[in-house]
Amino acid sequence: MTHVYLDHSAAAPLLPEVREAMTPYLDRDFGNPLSLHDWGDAPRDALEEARAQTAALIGAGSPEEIIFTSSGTESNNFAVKGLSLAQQKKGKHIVISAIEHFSVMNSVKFMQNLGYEISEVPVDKNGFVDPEDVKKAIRPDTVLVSIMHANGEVGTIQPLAEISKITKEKKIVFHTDAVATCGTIPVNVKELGVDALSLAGNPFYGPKGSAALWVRRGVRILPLLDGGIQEGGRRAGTEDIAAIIGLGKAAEIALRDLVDRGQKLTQIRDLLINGLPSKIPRVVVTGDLKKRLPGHASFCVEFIEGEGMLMLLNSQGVAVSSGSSCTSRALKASHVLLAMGYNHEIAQGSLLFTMGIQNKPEDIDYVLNVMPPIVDRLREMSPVYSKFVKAPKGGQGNAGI
Amino acid sequence: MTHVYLDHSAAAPLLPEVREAMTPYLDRDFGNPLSLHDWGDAPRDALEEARAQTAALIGAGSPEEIIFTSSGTESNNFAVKGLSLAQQKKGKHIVISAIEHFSVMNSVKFMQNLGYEISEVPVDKNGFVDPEDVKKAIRPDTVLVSIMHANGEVGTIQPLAEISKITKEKKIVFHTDAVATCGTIPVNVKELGVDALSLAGNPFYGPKGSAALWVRRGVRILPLLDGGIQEGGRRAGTEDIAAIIGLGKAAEIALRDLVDRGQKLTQIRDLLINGLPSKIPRVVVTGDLKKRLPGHASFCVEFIEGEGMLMLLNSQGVAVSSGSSCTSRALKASHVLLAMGYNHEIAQGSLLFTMGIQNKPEDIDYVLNVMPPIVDRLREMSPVYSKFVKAPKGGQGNAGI
Amino acid sequence: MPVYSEKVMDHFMHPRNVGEIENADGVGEVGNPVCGDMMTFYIKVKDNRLEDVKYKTFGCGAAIAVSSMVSEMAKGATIEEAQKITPESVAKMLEGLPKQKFHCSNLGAQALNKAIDDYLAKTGKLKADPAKCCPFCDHEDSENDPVCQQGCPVNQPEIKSP
Amino acid sequence: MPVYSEKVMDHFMHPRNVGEIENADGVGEVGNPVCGDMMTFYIKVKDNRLEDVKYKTFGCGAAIAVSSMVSEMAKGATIEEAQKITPESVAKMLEGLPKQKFHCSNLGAQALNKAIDDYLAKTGKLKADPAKCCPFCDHEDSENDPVCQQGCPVNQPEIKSP
Ligand SMILES: Cc1ncc(COP(=O)(O)O)c(C=O)c1O
Ligand SMILES: Cc1ncc(COP(=O)(O)O)c(C=O)c1O
Repeated sequence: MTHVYLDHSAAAPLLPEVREAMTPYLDRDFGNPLSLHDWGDAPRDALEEARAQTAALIGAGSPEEIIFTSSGTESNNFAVKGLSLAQQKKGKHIVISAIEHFSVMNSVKFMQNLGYEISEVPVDKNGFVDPEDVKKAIRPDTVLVSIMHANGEVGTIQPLAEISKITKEKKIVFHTDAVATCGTIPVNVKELGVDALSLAGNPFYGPKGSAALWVRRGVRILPLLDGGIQEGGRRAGTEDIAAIIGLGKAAEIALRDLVDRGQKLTQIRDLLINGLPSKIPRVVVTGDLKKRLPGHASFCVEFIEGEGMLMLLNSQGVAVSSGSSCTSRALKASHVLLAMGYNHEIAQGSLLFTMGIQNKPEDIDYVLNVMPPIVDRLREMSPVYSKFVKAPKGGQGNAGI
Repeated sequence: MTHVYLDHSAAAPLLPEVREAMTPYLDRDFGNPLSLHDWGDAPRDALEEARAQTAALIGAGSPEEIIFTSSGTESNNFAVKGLSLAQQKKGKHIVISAIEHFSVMNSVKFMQNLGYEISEVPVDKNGFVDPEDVKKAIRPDTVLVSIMHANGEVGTIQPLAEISKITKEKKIVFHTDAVATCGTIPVNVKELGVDALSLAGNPFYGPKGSAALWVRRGVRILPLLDGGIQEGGRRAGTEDIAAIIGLGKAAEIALRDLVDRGQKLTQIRDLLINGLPSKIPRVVVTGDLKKRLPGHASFCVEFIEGEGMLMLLNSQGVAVSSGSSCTSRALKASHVLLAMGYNHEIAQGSLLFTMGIQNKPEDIDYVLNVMPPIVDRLREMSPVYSKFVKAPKGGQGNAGI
Repeated sequence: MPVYSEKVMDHFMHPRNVGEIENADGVGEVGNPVCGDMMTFYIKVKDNRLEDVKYKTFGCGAAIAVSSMVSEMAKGATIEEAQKITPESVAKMLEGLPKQKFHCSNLGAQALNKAIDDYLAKTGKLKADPAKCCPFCDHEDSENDPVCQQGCPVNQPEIKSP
Repeated sequence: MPVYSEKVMDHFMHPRNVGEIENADGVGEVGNPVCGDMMTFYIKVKDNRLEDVKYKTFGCGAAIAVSSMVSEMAKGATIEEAQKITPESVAKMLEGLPKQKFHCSNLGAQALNKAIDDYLAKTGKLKADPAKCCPFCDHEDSENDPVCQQGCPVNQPEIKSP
């Protein structure tokens, strides 16, 4: 059977070079980097090399600004909670966008339980935050603005450099969740003008369990993991050296290959973004067509629900994700699509294809061939579709937006 | 050169079987266990198998009570913060012992900043908590008692089953940091009578980055990592499957070999515990001689400081740790030794040998040979020793306790 | 192990009795897109038996398999027998449903009963409760649950837009 | 890379001028076991020069290397030259010290100066500050430091025993 993996945002395979770089730290060089004896030397050196590699990927001023964590989620929790709590005396107001990842969303809810107030900035139908809205949301007691670099569900890349002009002027700490962008598109913390940035290794073929938070020198943060002196006292716990080494190596390779990868993935992506709506009626591309992640194609297929498509695609050897209700804890439509103005019905039909460096144009041809009968079949079963078909012509416009 | 690694509490090598079990999840089976397509199946199965293996190691009622984390430190932070915050309405008082690991110590300090009050129960000269002291410390607003199972610095194993009689009677949630005991001595959560327990994989030859918190069904806890639905919504973030699989496999093997390993390590340990003080005058064994971890030998060598010994041992190929000031962030003597009644001077001379399953009796012979000249050399340089030598006979007793 | 049992997969891949019945004797519709799943059941009754049962379903794999299974269980049954079909009995026939699918996707029995009620009402009888679908589940929220519910929107404070 | 430079290791493994001087012209003692490091310096002065310098040290590898280096730098120097020895110059001669060792283990210059002051006092001169050792450091605590100081006991609330 044909196998086409198009779910790289859920999990990506390790690069062989990354795997190789990790191997010694799973075997011979098992020591603790804090150890003063010889067994500590190799892991300590490797740790600092990985820190430099990771810093280089995002143009950080100094490797010491990198704090290794265990996931994008941990980095986001650390940033939202740690940056706010460090400024308790200044105020208790946080600004986020309406389409943040759950790890930011639920972290601010945690802060809300501690007495913080949250303002959620809206997005337009393509998923963009308007910097003016951020400006309006900022209050004298605002301590943190957290707006993601790109959304994993719809791929829209935010105008961070414009937003940071405002946060700089108002002297407010600006964090961005760049888990979806780091290693995939060029990310430079100076150009973006942010003060803190979350990244994770797996999106650019590093290991799971590897991630980092970058915090600009001079910005105070409280630890999320209290304890020993690892990571300069900012993140306690014995370091997972192999994962960290893998992150460093993946960062090094990503930096080297960024432009090539981007071009290739953008081409493949556009085959699908252009192909699917031309093959199947009433398919909406979600997110922006230009300012979007390479290798990221997201759709809403009207009248049907995402999981069914996902499962039928799987039966044809194709792996994708759906942002639809059944795949997440809350059986509700994606908060991202709702915030962009889609109604629940449309939002339930979301489908997400994320391509990786091993994908080829033929993979997209295959998908474009198997998709139409799948959609037909599910529409045949859909009460929503029968209503649409029976409705008087012109009675329903594009139900999407 | 001879190489003798006696610092297993700082880092232990992976078991080959564990390494092997992890391999597929670093390669072929890279998928996300939440994925609904075929790529999610193998990792999902492995995740649940590891959960069952980990639950079996500690006699948990159900695998679902296991929550995987990234380090012993994370488990302790999660327990202390999450169990307290879940009971905010009941009260804001926490009881710990004076010799907890920094990850518990600094977590309660975090809670203190949120308005919680902390009571620290003392220990005796062997490091034991008196259950009566726990009873006295409990107040109507106490929400959590957290007392470690065994201390990593002095190896003393606490009478948890006696303490849990009190917490059960008073209906107070009882957490134990069992990072130093799980996989090393038999641990059964029912016999211990605890409600939550932290463990980590590396102490029993599992991978770094692998750890877990067990929380008894019915006990509420707030997440430390907020976000997605992983681990039943209790610990968000993409799972580090390879590490989790390694933890499960290591748990399975530890459960199988527990008794054998314990016997072997106790023998080797006692060679050192008996040998060192008989070879070198004024060496104190810290912790209890009987109720102590197998493979754990800790000392204070009077008149000199630990790091010097560590470095000279290293120059002879021997890897050990020192709990002395210079190896930790705060240049102070170990809070554990001070709490046990040692004065600063003695506490600075602490030395910790932790043996592993690969160590042999000959390793101890080697240490017993190289240690005396090392101690002599440092004492020769020590102003504290010269004062002792010059002091009128009988003027100074055992300066230790 | 796949998320769904073989039986669920079989009914999802080969759903039985899909369709509408023209001039049905009873029609029952439950769910809505907010909730995630919608089902419309159609029945044809003859001599107190469900001579024909058809449905249309908008929803996840479980919802489709549930509809199909319910239609099989109901077809040919008496009204009284069909009324005894419950979410539990459907899940059992399907060799289990994932915990988080049990609540919301298991609307088939409800939709069928609504169709029966519709028929009974038309011929003169009982009134049914309105369909009640848990919009938040994915996790049972009982007192004894050891799990924090923080992640569940139902326990979350509302966030206001500026 | 080892924690310590080769130079530090050399002085630690082969410390120069260890010992005491009977009837020293000046003795200086700094540090205490609470602080972690203690050094006693002994000097013999002739014609305004440190004819001999010896010391005893209780402390970590850095402390021992620092003592040894200070003794080498001071031996044969004039009083004025020796007074110019600073923690910075010692660290530089040692090809660097780990950040967390700089503060507390770098007491050699201080101890030497105290011995010189002792000599000057005996012959009639200046008074020195009492030895000041940061008992908490391991990390510089400056305004510009990006790092949270939570881990540092100096910023921690006190925990009371019950
Ligand atoms: C008793 C105890 N608790 C907690 C920890 C912290 O574990 P980790 O280093 O995995 O964060 C340790 C580490 O040695 C320990 O000995
Ligand atoms: C934008 C964004 N932020 C955060 C995360 C969470 O990262 P992790 O799964 O490593 O915790 C993701 C995961 O896909 C993401 O896309």
